[in-house]
Parts: sequence; structure tokens; C-alpha cells
Amino acid sequence: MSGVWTGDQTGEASLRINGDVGDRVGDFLRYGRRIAVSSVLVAILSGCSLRVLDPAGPVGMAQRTILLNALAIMLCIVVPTMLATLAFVWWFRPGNARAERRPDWSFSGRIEIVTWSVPLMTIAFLGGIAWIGSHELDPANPLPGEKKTLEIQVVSLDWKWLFLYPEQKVASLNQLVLPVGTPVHFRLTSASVWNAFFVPQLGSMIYAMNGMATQLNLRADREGSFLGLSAHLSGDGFAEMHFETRAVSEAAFAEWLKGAQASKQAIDTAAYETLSHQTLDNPARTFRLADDDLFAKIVGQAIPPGPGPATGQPDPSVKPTSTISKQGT
Amino acid sequence: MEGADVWSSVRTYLIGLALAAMLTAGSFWISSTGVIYGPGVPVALIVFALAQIGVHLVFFLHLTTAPDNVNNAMALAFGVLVVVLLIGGTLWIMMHMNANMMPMGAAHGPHMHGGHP
Amino acid sequence: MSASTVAFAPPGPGTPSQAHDPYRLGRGSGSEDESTGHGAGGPSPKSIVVGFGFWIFILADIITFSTLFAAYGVLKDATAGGPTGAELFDRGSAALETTCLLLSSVACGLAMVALRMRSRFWFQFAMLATAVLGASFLSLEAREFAGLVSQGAGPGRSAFLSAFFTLVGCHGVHVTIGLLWLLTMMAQVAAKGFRADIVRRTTCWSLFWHALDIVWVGVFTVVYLMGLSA
Amino acid sequence: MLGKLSLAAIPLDQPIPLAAGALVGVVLLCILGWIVLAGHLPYVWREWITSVDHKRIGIMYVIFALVMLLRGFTDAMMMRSQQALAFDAPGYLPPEHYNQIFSAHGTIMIFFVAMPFMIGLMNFVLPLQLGVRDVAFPTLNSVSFWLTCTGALLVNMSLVIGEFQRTGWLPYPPLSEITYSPGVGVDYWLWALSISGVGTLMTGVNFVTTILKMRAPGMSYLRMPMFCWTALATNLLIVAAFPILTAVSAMLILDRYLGFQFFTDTAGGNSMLFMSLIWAWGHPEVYILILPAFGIFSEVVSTFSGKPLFGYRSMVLATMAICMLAFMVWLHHFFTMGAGADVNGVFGIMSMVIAVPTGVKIFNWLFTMYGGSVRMSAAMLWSIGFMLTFVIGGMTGVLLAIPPVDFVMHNSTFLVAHFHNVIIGGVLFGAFAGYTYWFPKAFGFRLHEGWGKAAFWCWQIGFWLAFGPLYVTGLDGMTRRLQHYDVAEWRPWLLVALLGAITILAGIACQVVQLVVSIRHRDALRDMTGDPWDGRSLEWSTASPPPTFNFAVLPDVHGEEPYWSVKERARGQHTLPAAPHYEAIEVPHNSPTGFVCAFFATLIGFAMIWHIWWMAITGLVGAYATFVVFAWRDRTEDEIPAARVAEIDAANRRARNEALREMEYAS
Ligand code: HEA
Ligand code: HEA
Ligand code: CUA
Ligand SMILES: [Cu+2]
Repeated sequence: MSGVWTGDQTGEASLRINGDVGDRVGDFLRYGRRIAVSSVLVAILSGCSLRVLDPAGPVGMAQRTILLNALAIMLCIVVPTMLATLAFVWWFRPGNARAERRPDWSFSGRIEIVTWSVPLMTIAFLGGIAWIGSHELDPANPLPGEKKTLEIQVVSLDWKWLFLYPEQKVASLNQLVLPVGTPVHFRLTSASVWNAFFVPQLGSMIYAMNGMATQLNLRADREGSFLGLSAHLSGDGFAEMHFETRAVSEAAFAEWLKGAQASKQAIDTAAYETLSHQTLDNPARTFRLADDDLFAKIVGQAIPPGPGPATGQPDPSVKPTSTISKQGT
Repeated sequence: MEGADVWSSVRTYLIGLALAAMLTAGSFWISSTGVIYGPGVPVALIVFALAQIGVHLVFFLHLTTAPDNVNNAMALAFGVLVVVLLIGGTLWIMMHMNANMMPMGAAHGPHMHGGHP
Repeated sequence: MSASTVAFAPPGPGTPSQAHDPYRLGRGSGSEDESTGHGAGGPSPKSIVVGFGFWIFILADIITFSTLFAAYGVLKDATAGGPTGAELFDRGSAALETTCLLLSSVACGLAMVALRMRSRFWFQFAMLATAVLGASFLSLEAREFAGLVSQGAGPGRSAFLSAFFTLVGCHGVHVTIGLLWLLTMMAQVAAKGFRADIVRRTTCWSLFWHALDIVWVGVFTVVYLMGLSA
Repeated sequence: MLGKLSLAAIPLDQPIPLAAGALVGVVLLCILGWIVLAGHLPYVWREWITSVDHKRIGIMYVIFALVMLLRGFTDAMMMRSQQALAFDAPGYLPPEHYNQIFSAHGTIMIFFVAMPFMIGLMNFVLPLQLGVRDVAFPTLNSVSFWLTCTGALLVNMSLVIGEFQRTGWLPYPPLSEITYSPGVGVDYWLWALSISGVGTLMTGVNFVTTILKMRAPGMSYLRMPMFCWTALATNLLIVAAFPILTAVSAMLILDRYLGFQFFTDTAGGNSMLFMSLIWAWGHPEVYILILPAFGIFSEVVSTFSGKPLFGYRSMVLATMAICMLAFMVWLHHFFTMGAGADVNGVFGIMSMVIAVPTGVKIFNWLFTMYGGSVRMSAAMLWSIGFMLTFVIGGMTGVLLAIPPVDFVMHNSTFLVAHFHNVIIGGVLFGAFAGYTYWFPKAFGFRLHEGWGKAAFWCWQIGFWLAFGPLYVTGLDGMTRRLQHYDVAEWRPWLLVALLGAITILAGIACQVVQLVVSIRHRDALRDMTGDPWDGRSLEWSTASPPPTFNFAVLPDVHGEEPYWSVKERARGQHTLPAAPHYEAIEVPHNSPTGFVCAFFATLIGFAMIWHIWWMAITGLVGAYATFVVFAWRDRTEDEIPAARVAEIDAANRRARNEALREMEYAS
């Protein structure tokens, strides 16, 4: 089979081959090429828009940089290692008369020094990055910013997220609204089991745990709607633990606050206790925050933890399925 | 087994008993008097406990005289390493965790260390 | 495969003898198919192998205990408003328990001396003494536990008490198993005498018993004495 | 009378697990029926179930692992198809079922596939490589195996009686506490793992003792084959790590059964403690899986390159370094819990340090090939595939070990891709390499090479198709364990991943065909000499399959590659060494102890899960009685007379002599 590649100006390549077998092969190759090109394009395009690689704030940005740096450094060793593997296998194949065989060669002090020191040096460097990075990017570190830090308290419930804005006296269910450019300090806890609070485009995640309060500092530097979710399995409704994060202008944020403060629904201990039952499909809602100490009470367990599955079966301990009520607006 | 052998074995156990009894009594005594500087008591207790464990290993478990005791001692060293890493690591990690997120047992209200008051 | 390097190249399809295929299903009997290795020279004699294996097992057991110690260390102040160690523990009973165990360890050592002397009488006597001392330890501990539970300081009261009961109770369970094993060995020696495998097993048991004493040193230091002086 | 057990426990409303369970049951019954009807029962009982021969126990472990692989793979296919369907839709698996599936998949794959596979290979190979007749405690070995079976049986029972846990493969409290998981699922996990964990611990004790105390005369530490070293490290890890698992499981059991407060987050309980302790076992566990694979690759690469292992002492050092470091990194599984910068930093750096000894190993395998004559058999293909795949998985592991990076990658599908990358590309490829490499030793005939290579390519390509996309979705913020999702960008990648899993299925099909074809053509694939690959260590110096006693006389070891030097000498002198002087050999009597123990353990486990207290007590008493009966036996050994030994060895010597002569004709 003989064929010649001819590329034309438009970048369309065609293959001239003798006979119809060749034609069919040519068709196949042309089609395959188009698929390949388009899938590479898709990959590159989506590569640019992958959430973790497309951060909207300083924390995520720093993490992306560290990730890409570390990846590049390690690829410098890993790729040559892979190439050397292929090269050695190929060159030292039994049939290669030109390969020099040394069937008894099993030690070289110099090579041993290299095999230990190359990864050691890489790790020394990466380790430095890791040490500095974990201090600089510790979730508890406050972020700089001209604007005053916004306090938000986060409670993960079965299976929804509750965001309390204690200073603004509002609360929001399954929707996190942030003003752009303002550093935000989160305190997180859980009403029952663990969850992990995560907005990929803002950076760091952190666990939310019952009876404890963790901290996280983030900042959104551009407007937009970002995916937020739980990264830690929390039971049957876990897949529902996603929320919209909206980073909005100051003005829009003030507007939103005003709307929420005027909300008919208020949240206090009693309302919270109702919320702490297991429910699915909770649309975003806003409340007035009627109890300043709500978060402290939840963390200090002055309010009992969420009750878990209320089972409707004759023998609850055999195969409990939560009787999950759908919560409407 | 010869009579002398028997006696020397028995004597080993008796010496062990005497040493262990002394160390135990010492521990109990230290923890109950005010002679030792209060915060130093746990340190003294740990030293006594380690000494007593040594006595038991030597006089009761015959670590030093057992056949093939190099292997036994190596295995023991590995075990001790793991025990130290496990207990030390867990305490260290959990101390930081608790400090950072307020143990739930605390009677007083929430307080947090780290960046924010 | 290049023939030049292969010394024992497979002869290719031949007529394999069935006798060469011991894994063939339905082949006749043969207790000869089981094997152990105690050839002379290389491998250690059985007594050393068994002792060493048991020593490794004891190290594993000590790691179990160290996990419980770690949990106790983390939870010792998590009293959830309930009683603390200083309020609950009794130095006198801890001292008594310690004495029982220490003496039983010595009695156990003497039993091993009797074992080496092949003296049945002294062996059984020392073992019995060990058993009595061990049993007294257990009854003291049971009394202490019952007292705590009746005061409302049971294991469910607080994480501290959970950790306490588990750590000390786990040691108690080990002592119980040790006692059961001890009695079994007494019965075996009575029935069969000092046969090699029985001697090996009894030696293992003594290692176990002494190791429990070492764990107890940790328990009375960390739990009782530190708890009381805290 | 029956505790919590009632008819309601049978999931009549869930056809999928019921059908799956029924299928397994029917298959088991058919096999059992065939064995009984064909009159094989006495044989199977005498020669396998009660066997205490390390070779047979090893083979049973591997068969067991392969069967469990099929169960784990079924789960994997269900997850991949669910995620392919469940974009903006519920898919076909409701969450309470989906959550059971990934939990069961992880549990089965780690505990009942990867570990038994490696333990099986170690069982079979270790005594042969060490030049001895069996492991240190043959009967205990059988107990270990059967206890592992008990664990697997309980996990599979949960398909049809009750449910399995829905908390992920590790039962994190408070989700796994009785309040949030009132079902029996978590109890199944706890008892199954506690029981099989005891078995594994016994294996660890057994093998450490075997390696340290039972070696052929002259085999000093630095003459042991690499696989023995990695096995030593693995078993030290088992001995040190499994007690931790047992202890945390016990604490969770106490919480769930007796209202203790270890991890409840109320009354002072602390769920973070569980996380810390379970990973203090969990991280060493992953090196328990990978280290034996490293040993297998060392043997395979050296054999098929026709060279001694390069940098042997470096390799020993690296292995032992990994063994120690394994206990210093466990916090990297919960960087995002908020321990603070110092703690995160220290554990992050310690995690990365493991890349150094691992890298040393990779480079030394490279130089083992350098200057050799690299024969591309199927076993070697798996090894090369490993070297190309594992470095990527290791690299993503190091990425995850950088705390700030883990803050955005933790529990994402990127993590899922990382660990499948090291587990499939490392552990499974290693297991398959070992399976191909030692199969002829176990059965006397080789596996079909062509089908083996086809399986390799399907696995290699299928792996990248299945898990490459998960790296991408992980970077796109997708977390693991999602029963459904409504992010359109993830969909195409998950479809590709399904395609990958199907490709892997093709690989598995190739392996099944390979096995069938090889058995049918076993005469053509027969290996008479016991040395089909031109091997270098002692297992190749005895017949295939090896006689009961492994070696007619214990080999005398004079160097690092004892068999290779013997072979060289035979080549030089054109004859085998003179026949040795044979002596009678003592072998242990086979014993049903293991099987009986496992029976009582199953009883105890099942009874505890369902709160049937009388049954649990019966089981305990039975187990104790077994111990006493075992201890009371008078005759524990049989003798094989010297004449019989000579006769068996003569056959092997004849075959080898023929091979030698044939080779001389050829040259
Ligand atoms: C040893 C470990 C192991 C192995 C081998 C695998 C193999 C595979 N796993 Fe893995 N997986 C885990 C360990 C493993 N997994 C763990 C621990 C988890 C976490 C669970 C949790 O979240 O809690 C997980 C979770 C997990 C998820 C859940 C992701 C999520 O959280 O959303 C998915 C999804 O698709 C998945 C897919 C697969 C697939 C497609 C394979 C397949 O590529 C591989 C399947 C192939 C086989 C099983 C081989 C079968 C081979 C044979 C039968 C050989 C026959 C041969 C002869 C007869 C000679 N796995
Ligand atoms: C066999 C199993 C196996 C192996 C070998 C590894 C190996 C490694 N793993 Fe992995 N890991 C798992 C199985 C395994 N892992 C599993 C199952 C989980 C998830 C459990 C769960 O949550 O359910 C996990 C999770 C996991 C996490 C937690 C992530 C999270 O939950 O957020 C981390 C983080 O540090 C990590 C790191 C590493 C590192 C640094 C290595 C290193 O050992 C890798 C070293 C190897 C190399 C680096 C490649 C070769 C080296 C060179 C070519 C030299 C040059 C290279 C450099 C200098 C970089 N692993
Ligand atoms: Cu989104 Cu359900
Ligand atoms: Cu790890």
C-alpha cells in the first residue's frame, strides 16, 4: 500500500491511495482526523474553562499556580522516565544486533547517586512549595482587601446548605451571594453529619462538622455564577448538596440584602429545627435572621443535632429508607 | 535442669519483682505527695513507667537472653517506632484540630484560634 | 526466548505423565501432599520459630493497645460535664490490682522454671497461684466497673468514660482470655505431660501473660496515676 | 429468637441486588452440586479445604480474589452506567442503592481482591524462593485464608439479607453512627472486616516469621530475592497496621451496640478521631497493596531482561524506607479538615518524600533492562505497562500531597483517578504479571501468550479511557460519589469513562478466554523442566508443580542468585550436579481447623449483625472448643520416606538433564 500525504492551504489533508481499499482507508483517515482535531479542540477549550483551572479569586488563583508549577516540575522527570522506558525496551529487544549486552552489569555507584538525588532534589523543591503554600494558603488566614471583611456562617444540613449573614441579619438557603472584591470569612459547622464546603472557582474547601466550627477565607474577584457543592459524602441526599454561588456587584448585593431583610420568612431556633429534618430538592430561598446566636447555639449543641432518617418501615433497623419529604417554596 | 540453674532463674524473677515493686511504689508515691513540682509529676510517672517496662522486658520476658534476640529486639524497635508515631501523631493532630475548631465538650461558648478572634 | 541463554528450555509438547500433575481434580489421596519445613541447617528449630512468631503477635497486640491509649489521650478531658478521672478513681484499688498482677507475673515466671525442670507438681502449683492472682485482679476490676456504672458513670456517660472502659476493659478481656488459656494448659500438662508442642504453647502463654503486665504498667500510669494527679 | 432478622430483611423491592445475589447463590449451588454428584467432594475436602500446604492455600487465595474481582467489577460497571445516565435525571439506581454500590466496590476491591491476590502470590512463592518446605505456621495459614472467606461471605450476604453500608468504603462517623445509619449495613462492614482482619493479621505474623526465621542454609538477608524483601515490608506493615483497624472498628462497634460515645460528636465524642485512626491504618494499607507488586516487577523485569536486578541494595533500602514512611503521612487524607498549616505542611512533605524511594525503584528497573536482552512476554508487558502508567498515578499522588492543591482536589474525581491509576496500573498489573509469571510453576503449564497480550492492551487502553476523563472532571470541580448531577460539561467525559470500563470488560473477557484456552491446550504449553522463563531464583529449581515438600533436599545458597549460579555451573560442566543424599521428610497433617474456625466465625459475625445473642455465644464456645481440640491432637505430622523422595526428585532431574542435552545439541 502506498500513499502520499498532500496538505492543501486550508489545512484539509487528503490521501491519495491506489485502489478502493485505499479510498476507504483514506475516508476513514480523513474522518478520523476531523474527530481528532475537534476533540483536541474540545479538550483545549474545556481545559481553559475547567473550574479549578479558571478561578475567580486570589485563593483559587494561587492554588492553580501551585498545581501547574508542581505538575510542570514533575513532568520534567516523569516524561523522560517514560521515554527512557520505551527506548530501553525497544533498543534492547533480543533481535537487535547493535545493542551492547552486559548481562552481569548490576551496580554503578554513580547511577545510584543519580537515582536517589534526582527525586530527592525535586521533592526538596516541591516540599518547600508545600510548606510555604500551606502556611500562606491556610484556610484560616484572613485575606487582604480594601473592603471590610464580610462574615458568613455556614451550616450544612440534611441535605441543603444554610448561609447566615449575622451582621446583615439575613439567611439564605442553597444560595450563596457575595459582593465582588470583598474578603469573606466563613465559619462552618454542620447540623448532623459531615460535609465539605466547596466552590471550585473560589478555591479551598473545608469540612463542616457537627459540634465544631471550622474557618475559611475566600474572595471573589469577578462577577458570575459559580457551582458550589459538598465534597464529602453525607448520606442518601448527598447529590443534592449543591448550591449556586453568585458573586455580584456591591449594589446588587445591597439590593439582595434589602430583599432578604424584607422577607416574610424568618429563621430562628424553631424554624431551624424544622429545617434540620432530612429533605431533598430545596429551592433557593432567603430569610430574615431572627436569632443572632443561632450559629453559636448550633455549634455549642444548644440545639440538638439533626434527627437523621425518620424511618417509616415496620422494622426500622433492617433497611431504613428515609421518608424524605419534598420541601416546596 | 540443674539445681543451680533453677536457683539462678528463680533469682532473676525475684530481682525483677523487687525492682518492679520499687518502681511501682515510687510511681504511686510520687503521684500522691506534693514533694514533686506538680506539673512535673506526669514526666516522672512516664520515666518510672518506661523503667518498669524495661525491667519487665529484661527480667520477665528475658529479652536480652532469649535465643536469637537480635531479631526480637529489631522487631521490638519497629513496634516501638509505630507506637510512638501512632500515639504521638494522633495526639499532635487532634490537639491542633481541637484548638482550631473548639472541642464540643467545652462548657464555655465558641472560641476560635487562628486568624480571627 | 533466545536458546543461547536458556539452560532448561521446555521440551515442547511431549507426553506428560499424569503423576506429574498433583493438582489434577479427582486424583487419589495422599496425606503426603502436605508439608512443613524443618530441614536442618537453614530454618530455625520449631521452638524458636514459634516463640518468635508469638513475639510478633504480641507486638501487634501492643499496637492495638496503643490505639486505645491514643484514643484515651485524645478523649481524657472530654467529660461532657460528667465526672472526671480524679473524681472517680481510687488509688487503693489500683494499687491492689497492680499488686495482684505483678505477683501473678512472678508466679508465671516460676511456673516456667518448673516447666524447664519438668516438675509437674511445682508447675501446676505455680500455675494455680497465677490463676488465683489473675482471677483476683479480674474480680477487683469487675467490682470497680460495677461501682462506676452504679454511680451513673457508665461508658455511655461521656467520651472520656467510653475511652476509659474500653482501654481498661480490653486489658481485662485479655486477662480473661489468658486465664482460659492458662487453665487449658494446666489440663493439657495434666493429661499429656510435657510434650514438646505443649511446652511451646505454654511458653507462648507466659509471654502473653507478661506482656499483659507491661500493658498494665501503661494503664496504671496513664489512666489512674495521671488521672488522679491531674 | 432471631434478633432483628425477619423476612423484611430480604430486599424484595430491590430486584437488582436480589437477582445478583440469587445468581451468585445459584452458581455456588451448581458448583457444589457438581462436586458432590461427580464424587469429588472427598477429594476437595481432603486435598484443598483442609489443606495446610502453602501452595494450595496460595492458589485458593488467588482464585478467591479473581472471583471477587468479578463482583467488584459488576459494581464498577453499575456505577459507570449510572453516572452516564444520571445527568439531570435519576438514572436507574436510587441513592440508597448507589451508595451501597460504591461502598461495596471499594471494600471488596481493597480487602477481598487486591489483598488476597497479593497474599495468595506471597503464599505460593515465598517458601519456594526462600528454599524451605512451608511457611512457619501451616495450620494458621489455613485459618487465615478461611477467615478471609468469612469476611467476603458476610459482605456478599448483605446483598440478599439486609443491606450493605452506604457510607463509602470507610464508615466515617457520624454518618456511620446508629443515628444516621440505623440499618445493618455498617454492622456488616464492621464484623466482616474485623473477622477477616484477624485473618490478615495472622498472615502477617506468619510471613514475618517465615521470612526472618525460615530460610535455606546460606540465604542471608542480602541474598533474599527482592520479592521476599517487599513481602517482609508488606507483612511488617500488616502486623503494625491491622491492629489499628481492629481497634477503631471495635470502638465503632461499641458506639453502635452499647451506646459508647467515641465518635458521636455528642457527650464529648469526637468524629475526627475516627478519621485520624482509620487513616493511620489506611495509608499503610495502600503500601501493603503496592509493595508486593513492586517485588513482582523486580522479579519479572530481571528475569525477562536476563540480568540481575540493578542496584539490589538500593532497592532493599528503598523498600524498607517506604515501610517506615508509610506510618508518617496519614493526615494527607484529611488536609481539608482544618488541622492548621504546620500539621498540614509536615504531613504533606512526608507524603512527598515517599516519591524518592519509589522513584529509585523505577530508575533501577530501567537500568535492569539496560544492557539486557528484553523478552516481551505477557508478564513483561504488564510490567512495562506498569512503569508507564504508575509514574503518572504517583505524580498525581504527589500533587495531592501538596496541601494547597489538595484543598481544591480532595474527594474529587481527580482523586478517584489518582488511586485507580496506582491501584490498577500498579497493584492489578502487578498481580496479573505475577499470575502470568508463576502460573506454570503452580500448574505445570504456561498461560497462552497471545490472549494475555490482548488482555493487556484492552486493560491499558481501557484504563486510560475510563480514568483519564475523571482527571478532567475532577479539575472541573466534580466530586466523587455523586448519584446524579446536573452539570452538562461533565457528561461527555463520563460517557467516555463508560466506554473505558467496557474496554476493560473486554480485557477481562480475554483473561477468561486465556484461562480456558490454556487449560485446553495444556499439553502444548506444558513445562517439564520447572524453569520455563529461564529464571534466576530458587522457585525455578524445583519441579512444576513443586512436590509437596518443595525441595527434595534443602538448597544450599552461595550467592545472590542461587539458582542462576547452579544453572551456570551445570552449563559449564555439561551436567547436573550429582544426585544428593535423600532423607525422610516430615510434613504436617492436613487439618480442618481453618474451615471449622471460619464456620464459627461466620456464625458469630452473622449473629452479631442481627443481634442473635444465643447464636453468637454458640459460635464463641465452638471457636474455643476448636482451639482445644486442635491443641489436643497427638499426631500432627506425617513422614515421607527417603525412597519416595528420591523417586519424585528423579523425575525432575531426568527432565532437566534432557533439557540440558537438548540445548547442547542445538548449539
Ligand atoms: C483494588 C482496588 C480497586 C480496583 C481494582 C478498582 C477498579 C475499578 N473501579 Fe474502583 N474504587 C476503589 C477501588 C478499586 N476500584 C475504591 C477504594 C473506591 C472508593 C469507594 C468509595 O467511594 O468509598 C472506588 C470507587 C470507584 C468509583 C466511584 C467513583 C465515585 O465515587 O463517584 C468508580 C466509578 O466508576 C470506580 C470504577 C472502577 C472501575 C471501572 C474499575 C475497573 O477499571 C476495574 C475493574 C476490573 C476488574 C475488577 C478486573 C476483573 C478481572 C478479572 C475478573 C480477571 C479475570 C481473570 C481471570 C479469570 C484469569 N471505582
Ligand atoms: C496502591 C495504592 C496507592 C499508592 C501506591 C498511592 C501512592 C501515593 N498516594 Fe495515594 N491514595 C490511594 C492509593 C494509593 N496511593 C487511595 C486508595 C486513596 C484514596 C482513598 C479514599 O479517599 O477513598 C489515595 C489518596 C491519596 C491522597 C489523599 C487525597 C485526598 O483525599 O484528598 C493523597 C494525598 O497526599 C495521596 C498521595 C499519594 C502519594 C504521594 C503516593 C506516592 O506513594 C506515590 C509515589 C510514586 C511516584 C511519585 C511515581 C514514581 C516516581 C518517580 C518517577 C520519581 C520522580 C518523581 C517525583 C520526584 C515526583 N493519595
Ligand atoms: Cu441537582 Cu438533584
Ligand atoms: Cu494515603
